[in-house]
Amino acid sequence: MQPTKAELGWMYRTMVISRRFENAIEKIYMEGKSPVFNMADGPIPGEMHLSDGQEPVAVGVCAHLKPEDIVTATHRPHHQAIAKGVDLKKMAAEIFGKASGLSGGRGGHMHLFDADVNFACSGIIAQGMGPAAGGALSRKLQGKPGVAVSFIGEGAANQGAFHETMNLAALWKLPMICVIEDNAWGISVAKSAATSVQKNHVRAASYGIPGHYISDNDPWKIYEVAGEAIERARAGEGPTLIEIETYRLAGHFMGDAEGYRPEGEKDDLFARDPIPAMRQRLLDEATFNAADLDQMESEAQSGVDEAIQFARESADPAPEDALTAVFA
Amino acid sequence: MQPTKAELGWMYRTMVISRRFENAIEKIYMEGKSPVFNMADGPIPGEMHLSDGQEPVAVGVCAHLKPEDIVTATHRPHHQAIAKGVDLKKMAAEIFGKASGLSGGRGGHMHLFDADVNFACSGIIAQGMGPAAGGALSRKLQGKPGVAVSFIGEGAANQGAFHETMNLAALWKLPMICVIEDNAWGISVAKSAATSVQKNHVRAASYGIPGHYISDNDPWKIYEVAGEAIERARAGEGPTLIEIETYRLAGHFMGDAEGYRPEGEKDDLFARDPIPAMRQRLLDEATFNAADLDQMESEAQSGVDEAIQFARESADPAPEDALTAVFA
Amino acid sequence: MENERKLTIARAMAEAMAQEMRLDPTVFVMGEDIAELGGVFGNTRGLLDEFGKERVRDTPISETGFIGAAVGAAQDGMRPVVELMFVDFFGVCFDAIYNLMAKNTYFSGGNFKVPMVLMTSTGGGYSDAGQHSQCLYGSFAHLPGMKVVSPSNAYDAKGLMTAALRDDNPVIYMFHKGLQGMGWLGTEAGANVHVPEESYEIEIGKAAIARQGSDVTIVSIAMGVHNALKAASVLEADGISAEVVDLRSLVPLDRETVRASVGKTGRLIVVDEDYHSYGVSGEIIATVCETGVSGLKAPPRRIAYPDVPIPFARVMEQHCLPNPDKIVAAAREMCRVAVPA
Amino acid sequence: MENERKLTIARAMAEAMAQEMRLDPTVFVMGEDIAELGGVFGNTRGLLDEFGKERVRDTPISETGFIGAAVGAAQDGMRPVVELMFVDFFGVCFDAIYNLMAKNTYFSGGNFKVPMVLMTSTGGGYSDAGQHSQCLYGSFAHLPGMKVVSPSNAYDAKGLMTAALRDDNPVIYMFHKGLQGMGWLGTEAGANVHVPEESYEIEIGKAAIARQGSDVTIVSIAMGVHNALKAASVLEADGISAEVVDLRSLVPLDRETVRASVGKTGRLIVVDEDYHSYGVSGEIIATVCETGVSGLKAPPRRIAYPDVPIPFARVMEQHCLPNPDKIVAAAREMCRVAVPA
Ligand SMILES: Cc1ncc(C[n+]2csc(CCOP(=O)(O)OP(=O)(O)O)c2C)c(N)n1
Ligand SMILES: Cc1ncc(C[n+]2csc(CCOP(=O)(O)OP(=O)(O)O)c2C)c(N)n1
Ligand SMILES: [Mg+2]
Ligand SMILES: [Mg+2]
Repeated sequence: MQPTKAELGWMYRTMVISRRFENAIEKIYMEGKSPVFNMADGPIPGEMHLSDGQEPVAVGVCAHLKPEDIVTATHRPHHQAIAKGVDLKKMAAEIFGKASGLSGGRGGHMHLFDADVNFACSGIIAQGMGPAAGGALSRKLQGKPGVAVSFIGEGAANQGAFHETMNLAALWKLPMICVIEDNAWGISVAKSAATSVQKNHVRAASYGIPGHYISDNDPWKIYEVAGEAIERARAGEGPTLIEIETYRLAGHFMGDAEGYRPEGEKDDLFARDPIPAMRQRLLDEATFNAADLDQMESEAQSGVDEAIQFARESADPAPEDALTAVFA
Repeated sequence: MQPTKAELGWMYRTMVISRRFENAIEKIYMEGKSPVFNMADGPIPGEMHLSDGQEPVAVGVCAHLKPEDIVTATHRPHHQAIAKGVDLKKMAAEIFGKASGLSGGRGGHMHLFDADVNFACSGIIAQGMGPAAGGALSRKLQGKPGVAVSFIGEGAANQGAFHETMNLAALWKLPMICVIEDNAWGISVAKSAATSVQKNHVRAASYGIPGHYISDNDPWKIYEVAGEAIERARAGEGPTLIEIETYRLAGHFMGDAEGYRPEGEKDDLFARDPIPAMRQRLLDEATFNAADLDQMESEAQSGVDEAIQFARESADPAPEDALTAVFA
Repeated sequence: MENERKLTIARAMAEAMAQEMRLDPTVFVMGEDIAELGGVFGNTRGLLDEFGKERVRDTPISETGFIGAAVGAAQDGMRPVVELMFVDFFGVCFDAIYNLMAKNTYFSGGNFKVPMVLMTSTGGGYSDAGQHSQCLYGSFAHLPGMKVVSPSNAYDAKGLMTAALRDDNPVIYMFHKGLQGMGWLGTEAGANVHVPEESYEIEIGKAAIARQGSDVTIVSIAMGVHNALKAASVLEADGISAEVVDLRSLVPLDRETVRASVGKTGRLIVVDEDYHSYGVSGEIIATVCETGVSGLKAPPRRIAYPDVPIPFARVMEQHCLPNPDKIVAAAREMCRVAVPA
Repeated sequence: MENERKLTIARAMAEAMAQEMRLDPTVFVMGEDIAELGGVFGNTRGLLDEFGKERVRDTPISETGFIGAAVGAAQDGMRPVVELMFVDFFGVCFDAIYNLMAKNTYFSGGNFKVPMVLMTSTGGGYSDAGQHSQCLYGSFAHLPGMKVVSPSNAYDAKGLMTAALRDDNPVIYMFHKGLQGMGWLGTEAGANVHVPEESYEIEIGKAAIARQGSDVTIVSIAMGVHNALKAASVLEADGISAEVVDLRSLVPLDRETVRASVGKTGRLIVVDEDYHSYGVSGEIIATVCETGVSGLKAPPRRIAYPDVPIPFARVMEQHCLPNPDKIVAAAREMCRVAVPA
């Protein structure tokens, strides 16, 4: 299974949108936070987990998904949300805590919810898994199409919810895929200091399901493996576990001094930044020419600029609206 | 690794003690509970989970354990407690809720704790696992000898605590063994309706540790496999996962009508009752003669009778002692 | 009573589920031992036969997994009913409950609904010891985003279940084992009452006056209501007229009914089988006192489970549990005092 | 002050741990990011360098596993300190906490001791939204078998930590992020106070009078104490003399100190950053009222976090949080009333 030219274009453009979006957020996040860095300050307060470098996972998987399909994401959800088609303006506004945000500023960056494209998050490690399985079960019970994808980090694969949900999904042959983004770190703890096996795809054996490992953050390979797994799920053959080697180019969250990274690791990762790498390959294989790609990039940038502007210009919620929407 | 004659004698005697103990408990449990069966009534109120048929697991494993070694058990702990050397009188008294019981009647049958032989329980599925790992870690940190064994049911292997603890134990190479008693049922739910793989020992692959499955509830085989795993753990080579096919001859708890069992299953299990089977093999292989075994059985019975008498004759706790021992 | 149709709470619950399942294909039931066995506490009996394995599903012992799954299914248009067999097990799955189920409506600004019922057994009194006898009312009611109900009788049990199943919000439905009508747990006869065959709702968030009185208000829920009613009968002989308020719902809490009753009687006793401190009893007392203390004829009292784990031994457990005698003693003391304490 | 040695709470906690680790080889520390990183909130900084990887261990993201392991290690003669990074994560591991850690002493009739400290961060105010900003004081304090403390300043932080480490019982040590002294979280300057170098204990279960007063008692804990102190300064200008009680410990709860203070002032305001209902605020009000209401000059009041999940947006979160203004307004209203309401 290979991506079509159109799909490659979408993948590249979406990666660029995600990156440009994060670049913008990163800059704005620092407004009001210098000379003293205090998370509470500035137009975007609170924690900020960037996903720079992890875009291939999001696009390689979501290239196969329709709006009806379900995604549950984590504390690091931007790239996935964008690839799943979450409204970028409302998402930006939510991250700014504005009334026009996805949930009127109640959720913030770790709680992006968009019912239109079936996208949900949890900031608690691995806790998006159960809801993904439940979404998949719902489709099975209702006889409606749709698969559910749960994205988690490699650190999350040591959380009980991972095990319970994989067993449930396998037992009930649910149309669900668990995608592990192996960025080698859970905050400051290296994968090898947290996980008793080198690669999590071997854990598929515990559930009698297929498990795959993809190295090098490779969009083509991710597209292929995810596509097969999703096809399998749509065909009623049950869940798949996929672990993908990816790169966390930023700190765990903004403000992270990253003292725990070995000397040179960051340089090495930047040298393997997946966006220039994909651009290069698209050029090398003559899928697109430079002008095409430049245009995609500038379109991406305009979309991001618009979204950011929308967010900036939107009004704050009314303070007392905090008390609404607790119940439906 | 084969059991010595002395060990076989201990194993057989201990199995018989366990069985006779449960027979006694079973009978007394029904006192005051007919014509109307109400758990709250009689000299032994509350839930009662018998372990008849599962004795080979307890003795095959505990034959290798010393008092200093740690065992954590479940809601079905009698056979394990007896094999680990928990004081039978105090244990009986605890089950009766007497002041002379292991914890003065505070714990009851699902919470047997004996610090002298490092035995503890939890009635919550799979929740003895963390404490077993912690006991093992404590020995490692203190440089003191001792392994920790966590007994769980096959149903418990689908609980998050199982996964988290196995990963932790493997990661830290702890001297711990997880023994799964596969009695085919979790209350009324068959293993196949709960577990996405046929045998849980394959789950060892998720932690990069050895996994073993033992069929037929065979005391010799259990002795051998457990012995090797415990030796490995003592040698600092880390944890092992062992699943053992065993038979739940009784209902899940007393009062269980067992309507969910397939026709004939119980007869079949009774025909494979491990106690007569072991007796037969000991005779066949001339390890012991009938007189030896008869004597063991009668000794076992006297021990049980004494313990039960002790429990019966012990005083109730003072009601207001309920308010003590919350804090050390 | 003519055409009386006394049901146990277990049967009333099952009947409400069955009726809704007939009407609404999105309702389904999941949990441990709820299919073939019909629930350890009988409240799903008959559902498997009528609705089949897809809609009545036994689960692995994976509460985090299947309660999390219920949240996802609810967000996707289903109305799951999940059972947490004993409320005491909430510790293995509370994130799915309080951080997902209870908060996703808010996190999504109302764009996702989470219409689900989590039913769970509470209560002791039959020597099931410290991990199988708790009520934990306060633990659930303290955290925002979920409704919390607990019936004291079969009529309310059916109506509350129907209302919960139709509610667009997550509802914690706590049923007390001692009221469930399962002989093997003993049962409070007063819980088995007439239940109409047709479907009806009891509004979640409305307390009931279980007995009218004028000298002292006894506020409670579930089993505590029966203890209060028994105490009220005894007190009647003393010439003390006790009003019994059955909260039925902890969230929303019907503070008005409680305040109105105490406004009338001037005396308050809270009976709570959950732990004494930082729970229901403190909340009810605060609810009354924060709107005025001058009308109180005596300091409010509470008869709650002491702050100790629940012991196995019968004599110890019974010592700790609220009971009619304790209520009677407290009411007598309070009513003897003529002027405010 | 001569020889003043102002520390942040984070450093005071780390110092107490280091001092005990030097004295007692059974003390060790486990948790996520507590070794190399020194704890996300800085409270284990320096420990890895001094005590090495065996005694200062990073864990997988497996709270059930490693908190359960701490229980087993504590039962085996160790004194583990474990960190649950945010208290909001308790839902993934509460069984290990409330059913094992808190109950095994009781279940064993005192034959097993479980001397361990579970430290965990609480509080919001910096827009970390609904799964990273809660206090959950009531959720822990409600359940028996664990002590629960929370310091408002570095002096208490060190003394409470030392006491917790020496206690033979499990202690939940809650530190408020806004008091921690981590610049990136902002910090309440009043929390950084002089801390003696030598080891000392603050008795767990004793409240402190943070400020003496005669007209109204403001009871709080952790961040709430600072809000109360700020309110007290404002009220002073109005001629209202506020006494501020810093509970320091929720379990055991120093009911005597609270009652004595309200006995003196006749007015009670409880300030609680935890959710309003079924929590700390209700308990404190009940504690006062159940021993007598006739001395009260006004109905007791509470300023607590409303019963809604914690919103992300700054304006919404700040609207919900207790603050000095809300306290001042309540105190003014209460003190204006001359006769009991
Ligand atoms: C249950 C739980 N424990 C701890 C945390 C704190 N935490 C947030 S992100 C994180 C690391 C996650 O690592 P990983 O799963 O690899 O995802 P990544 O951050 O690398 O994307 C941790 C420990 C949490 N949110 N939930
Ligand atoms: C977390 C949790 N969920 C559910 C239960 C109720 N329960 C008690 S025993 C049991 C079945 C356990 O099955 P298994 O682990 O196979 O052990 P067995 O009873 O067969 O010995 C269940 C579901 C529990 N005690 N704890
Ligand atoms: Mg990671
Ligand atoms: Mg079993």
